[in-house]
Amino acid sequence: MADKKFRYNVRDHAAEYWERSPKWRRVCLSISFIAFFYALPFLNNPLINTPGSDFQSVLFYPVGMYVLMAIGLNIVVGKSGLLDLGYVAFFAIGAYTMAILGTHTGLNFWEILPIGIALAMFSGALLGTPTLRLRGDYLAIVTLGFGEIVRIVAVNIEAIGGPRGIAGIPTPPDFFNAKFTILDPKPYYWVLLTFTLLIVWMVRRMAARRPGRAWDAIRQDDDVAQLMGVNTLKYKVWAFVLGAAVAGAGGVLYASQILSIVPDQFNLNVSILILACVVFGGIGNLWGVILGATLLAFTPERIRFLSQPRILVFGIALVVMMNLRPDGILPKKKREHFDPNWHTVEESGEGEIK
Amino acid sequence: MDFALLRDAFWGLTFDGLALGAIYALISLGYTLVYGVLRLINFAHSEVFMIGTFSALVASGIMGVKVEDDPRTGWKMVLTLLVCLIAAMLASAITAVLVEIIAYRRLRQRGATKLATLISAIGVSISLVEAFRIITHSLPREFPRIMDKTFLLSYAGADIRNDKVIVIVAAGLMMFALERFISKSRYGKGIRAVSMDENTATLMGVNINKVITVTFLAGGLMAGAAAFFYILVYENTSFKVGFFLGISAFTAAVLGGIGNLKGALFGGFVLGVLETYTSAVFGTAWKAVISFLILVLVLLIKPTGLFGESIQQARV
Amino acid sequence: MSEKLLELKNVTMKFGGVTALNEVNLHVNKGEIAALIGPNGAGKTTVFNVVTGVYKPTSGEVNFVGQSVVGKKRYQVTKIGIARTFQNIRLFGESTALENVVTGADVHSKSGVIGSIFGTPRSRREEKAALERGMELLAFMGLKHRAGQLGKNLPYGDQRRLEIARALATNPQLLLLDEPAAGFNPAEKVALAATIRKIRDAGYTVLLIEHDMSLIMDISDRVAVLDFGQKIADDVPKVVQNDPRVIEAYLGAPADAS
Amino acid sequence: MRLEIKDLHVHYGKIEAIKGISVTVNEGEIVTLIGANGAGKTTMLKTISGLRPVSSGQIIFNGEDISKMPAHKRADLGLSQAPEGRGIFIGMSVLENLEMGKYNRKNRKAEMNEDLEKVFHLFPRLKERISQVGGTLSGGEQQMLAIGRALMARPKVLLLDEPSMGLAPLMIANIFNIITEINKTGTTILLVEQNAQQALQRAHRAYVLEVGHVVKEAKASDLLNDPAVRAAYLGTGAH
Amino acid sequence: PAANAACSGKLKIAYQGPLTGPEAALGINELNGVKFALSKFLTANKGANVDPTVYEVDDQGDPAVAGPIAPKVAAEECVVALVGPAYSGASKVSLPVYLSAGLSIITPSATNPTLPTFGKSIFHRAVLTDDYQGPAAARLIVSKNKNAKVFLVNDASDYAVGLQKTVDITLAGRVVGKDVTPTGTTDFTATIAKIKKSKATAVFYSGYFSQAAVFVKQLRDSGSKITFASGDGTLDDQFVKLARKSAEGALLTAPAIPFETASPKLAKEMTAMGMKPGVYTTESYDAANFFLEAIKAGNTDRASINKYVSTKSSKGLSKTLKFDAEGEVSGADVNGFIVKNGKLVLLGAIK
Ligand SMILES: Nc1ncnc2c1ncn2[C@@H]1O[C@H](COP(=O)(O)OP(=O)(O)OP(=O)(O)O)[C@@H](O)[C@H]1O
Ligand SMILES: Nc1ncnc2c1ncn2[C@@H]1O[C@H](COP(=O)(O)OP(=O)(O)OP(=O)(O)O)[C@@H](O)[C@H]1O
Ligand SMILES: [Mg+2]
Ligand SMILES: [Mg+2]
Repeated sequence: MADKKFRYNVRDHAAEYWERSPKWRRVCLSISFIAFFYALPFLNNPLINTPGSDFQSVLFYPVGMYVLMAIGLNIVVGKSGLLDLGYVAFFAIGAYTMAILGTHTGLNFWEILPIGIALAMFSGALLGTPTLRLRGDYLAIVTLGFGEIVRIVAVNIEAIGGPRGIAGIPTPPDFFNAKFTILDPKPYYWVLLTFTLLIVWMVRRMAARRPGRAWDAIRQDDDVAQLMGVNTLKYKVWAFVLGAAVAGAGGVLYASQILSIVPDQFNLNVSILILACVVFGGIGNLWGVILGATLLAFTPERIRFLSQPRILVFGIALVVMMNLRPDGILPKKKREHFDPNWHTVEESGEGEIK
Repeated sequence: MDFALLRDAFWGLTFDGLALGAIYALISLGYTLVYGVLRLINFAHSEVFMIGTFSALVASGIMGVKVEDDPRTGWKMVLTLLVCLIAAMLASAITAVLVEIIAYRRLRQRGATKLATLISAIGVSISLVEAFRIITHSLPREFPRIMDKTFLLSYAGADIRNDKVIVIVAAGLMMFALERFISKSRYGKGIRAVSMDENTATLMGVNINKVITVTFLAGGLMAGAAAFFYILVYENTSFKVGFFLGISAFTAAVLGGIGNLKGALFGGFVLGVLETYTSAVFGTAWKAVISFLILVLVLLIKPTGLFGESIQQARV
Repeated sequence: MSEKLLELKNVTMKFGGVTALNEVNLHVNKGEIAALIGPNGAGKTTVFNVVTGVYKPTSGEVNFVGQSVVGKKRYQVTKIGIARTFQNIRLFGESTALENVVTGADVHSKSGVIGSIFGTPRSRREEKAALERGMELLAFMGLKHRAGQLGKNLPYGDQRRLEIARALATNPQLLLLDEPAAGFNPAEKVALAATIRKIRDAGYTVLLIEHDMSLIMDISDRVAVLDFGQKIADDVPKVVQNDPRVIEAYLGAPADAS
Repeated sequence: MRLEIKDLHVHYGKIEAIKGISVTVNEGEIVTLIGANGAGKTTMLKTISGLRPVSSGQIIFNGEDISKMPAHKRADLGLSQAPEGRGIFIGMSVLENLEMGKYNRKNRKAEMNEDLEKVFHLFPRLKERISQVGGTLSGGEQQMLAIGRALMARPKVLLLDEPSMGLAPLMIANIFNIITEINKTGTTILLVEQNAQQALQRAHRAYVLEVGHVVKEAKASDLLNDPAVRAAYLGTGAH
Repeated sequence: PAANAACSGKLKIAYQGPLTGPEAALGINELNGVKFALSKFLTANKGANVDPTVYEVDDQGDPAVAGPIAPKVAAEECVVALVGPAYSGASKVSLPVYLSAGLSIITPSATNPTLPTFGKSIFHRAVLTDDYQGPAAARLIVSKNKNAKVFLVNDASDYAVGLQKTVDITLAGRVVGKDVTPTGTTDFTATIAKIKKSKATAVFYSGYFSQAAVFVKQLRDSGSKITFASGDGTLDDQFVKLARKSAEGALLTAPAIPFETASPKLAKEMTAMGMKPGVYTTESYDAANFFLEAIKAGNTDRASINKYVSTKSSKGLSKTLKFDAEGEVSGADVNGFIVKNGKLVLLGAIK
């Protein structure tokens, strides 16, 4: 009990500190925060190192990639409350776009990126428009099925490599001094980090504005949201499409780093893991989701020394943690605001309306 | 596309599809029961089934059956089959109840969200699969042939095989028994009450924990039966057996209208037959795709599945 | 003077065997406070549901400023100017009071997802306007000090008032209130009556369902009475109050004029 | 069946909603709790029926301390509540909802029809709607159903939370008559009401609650004439 | 990199493949082969320059997982050779990294023909690619059944599709039908109906043993008596165990031979150590031995070990390992097997 209070206090204090800070301090804090993440690959700390795998690579995949996708899925599941069990499909669509166009056309990574995102968004809309009318768990099975279908189609179509997938995907062209090769994951990580920051920025803007409110309303009470004038289907499709865009972007980047992809990589487990990241971290809370994804991606790498029971331990940890913190590590806990200005007007209907 | 095959082998495909569907139906009952009370997909249910198959295996060993033996006959066979069936049902039921206690109960009592519980159940599922993988050295296991497989009769090109007849009939009977139990005992009402409003249900004197335990227990028993029948027909199992069957069974539950017992039974049979037909017409590789598209079609026309009651929402 | 804002013509609403509304003719004039009363299950809430697009009437017409609302989506109905509250409070409990109201105020924003991501001038303008409107309405309903509190944590009375604020935020021409005083004590009812009057005076038209007769008599310009889905009276309060059919079906004893 | 609440404290998280309340309901009495919104009336009833845990204090029912007993067992002892917000099982028919009221009673069959008849007699509307699902009933119909369902359990102590809410005037009068009638047949009643006028007329004794405390305890008829109470809870213009 | 003094006496041989997750069975078979080779070597060569434990690399058979581990393996200076990766997908991701680190690899089971382009000089393969096995399998079927009409089934895996393709090409006009039964298929009713309708006299199943066993059982239980043939993925004692009587008469091909057949004595020894031989155990055993021989010959750094395995040869249990310029094993035969009385019986090299 005592430590629970303590935890919340830390969070609230941090948030309050942030709110009270003048602009210059916020800028400084943000810059040092961001700089830290760009410098992360150079950090050689035994605590966070991964003895069985390459730390710099781990930062790109799985950690960075999971974080990105978890943020994307959080728009769908966390913000608008739609259970999507086939999120990997959009990741696959991005990756296959990169792979097919990269090997068959002269287009480079930067040119393919928007195409991949657009295709992912398009398929999001295509899937979402008819099915988002379904409620709750019916949507879950439909999305689960969609995720599997994308994989099965990739396996069954010889023209895109069938089960052998596609190899020889080109790396992005050099960017100033940064060379993209499979031997050096750092530039990829930086690109990924930049994507992520961009998306965090976008999501935060949306969340605080009209779309965020619409999603909040839809998640809490779809019927009433409609009656308050929210075009719920439109906003649900938007959530789906934006989530798809994020995963699509991730897929394009991922394919260009790993250089060869096979359909089996895009299986149900990935969707479930990303969902676990979202819930584990604290559904609906951006920072929680980021933390959750980091932990869930990082832990199996960190405990590689366990060898055989590695995944077993991971599963048990998942159960234990959910039991201990059902709302996630950093729960979405809406803080109630008290603005002293709000008390200035005398109460009981003194205000006027037009 | 090979519609001619469907035409020529129609009755055979239908019969075999029904046998597969019977197993789906029994598993999907577990999904539907748990969904019916908690409004949650029990992700660990596929592992409840998996454990049932291994228990039947162990039971056959205890009954002194060896893989290289000839099939048994007469009372000895019946006894062995029964022991295996009961072992599978018990083990699955116990697993299901434990899953509830470990993955669900605490979370529910703390008022956790559905998703948190979902992840907790996924954690249990991952752990069980991995634990069994380690125990079985990642290898599949074979189930001895206890009962000789013979063709009872041939009708219009369909070979009616004894084991599959048993599966279809037994699934129907079990389903019937379950339906009777749920509708005649107080539990059926308790389950529905808890699913609609836990607080009011307790006020009516419903012991929520007990009702939920009974639900998991019943789902587990059915999954155990499914496990036994599965292993009787297909004669092998592995740690990953639950995964593929689980998805199909869950799809069946949704197709029939999740939360509805008759729907699960019906959905199971329909999906079994559907998968067999689509495999014949479009090739087995496409069966999942086609079955899924049909599911979506059904849901778009009838958003709550074939038998589903309309989702109950307080009116505005 | 009496321009008809809302008009129901021969509206019938059947649910299986239940006829909730039977050939109901009803109208609301612009600028008035109209009341809808009747025994439990008479079909009052159903009228609201038909008007706001929750149900599609089995037959009949529902016109709002000359255009039919039948077949319109719920959010479209809100856009053209009808807003409502709910008999069983339906707030967004996990959102703050201010967010609840601003969600309503968003109806008339044009900027969507893209606009808010890139912070287009229009989106900023609309955002600011919506927030201001929200605060204004909270103040109007006496809820300004609650702005930052979550809907579910508000006291009961404030929840009811917040629902009204949220509905007003959609800038409706017609405001539908479903038992806004339920669960209020006499003092609160008096205050609510004053508020509703103020709403009307600010130019809104109100259609009100209520079981508290003193409140109805106090503020309504016209009272329609439903019984078993049929309209049995429609007149000024004084007349309705003394209508024997109304007394028999609804009031019980002749209500004493206060 | 005496119900005795001693120095009860109840929390919602960090907020203390009930701050040391003692209330006694003697066998055969109607006791009413009145008080402004948020005073803690509903919380009291929820705590007595077991929906909210007790932070400290005792709830003694028939000599037995039930403050730690799970809610469903309290129901078995004969405590029955018609909850605020009605708690209708929205997907169950009217009949099924009523049957739920008898969930744990032995020889339910025999009693069932008898009790159903009683409820239908009190609320003929419910009989008309016997197979309609609870979720589609009108607000007032749901209220009748909630009360009817609580009666089905043949409670020893009946907890009613604003039973008149959402009911039409005729029905309100009816409800209070019913309360008196049930009480006459031996059921002890703890009644929470905003309609203090009626409640005080029907009750034997009353408690006035203010933000988690009892500020007044008296015979109901005395409170009815207490000017402070009249001003605060009966509305100045009320009769 | 040059030999590192710190590694003296502790040279490591790595194994990479799926050791956890659903694909783990195959990886564990292979790991056991490597472990067994190492322990035999250490008992025979006391005080050898080699770390007694295998450096285990678990990629779960998933390219995504392999991504971050390969650089770490490459950076482990004392790892001088690697047996694996087991799967082609994971290989494509890992090989470029190992190439740049000069780490020599011999894969016991990745059969995708394009792999040499990824691994170039450091790539070696201890199995024949599908290009060899497929035609041999086709010939075996025809030799047993002159007028064979063949139905092809694969399990949609990378390996199976590749193998089936080469079988298909060689059989040309004899193929009367095809079906794909993805991993996890439990009910083969429709496929069997198709086979019956096609009037095929033989079926070639391309995939792994566990599903092959389920398939052949259902085929036999349906009353069909046509020839069943399959490739090296099925060549495992487990197949016979799982399918029992239904496996009788099954024709299997492999560029290798099961461990038990190759050396019953070693197989027993291995089982006694608590390790069960299975598919590809022989290949990984041979691969590990080749590396160990290189070390024994005094090579202690990656470059010289790579040079050794690229140029010299090693007499293995399955075949003599001698790699051509592409890193492919050359001059090996594809063997045919038949299941008789519950045993895998070697038919000899398929001509
Ligand atoms: N969706 C529905 N399905 C079936 N019956 C319905 C439905 N909605 C309303 N009804 C029935 O129609 C009748 C009118 O209901 P309505 O909610 O309009 O009553 P009301 O006048 O608002 O009553 P109250 O004062 O009790 O709220 C009721 O008898 C109710 O049971
Ligand atoms: N779920 C809850 N979480 C937090 N606080 C709550 C909760 N429910 C009630 N409270 C608080 O507890 C106090 C007592 O509430 P309660 O509902 O018991 O009041 P009441 O007397 O029944 O009021 P009303 O007349 O509005 O029904 C109030 O301050 C309320 O805000
Ligand atoms: Mg109503
Ligand atoms: Mg209350």
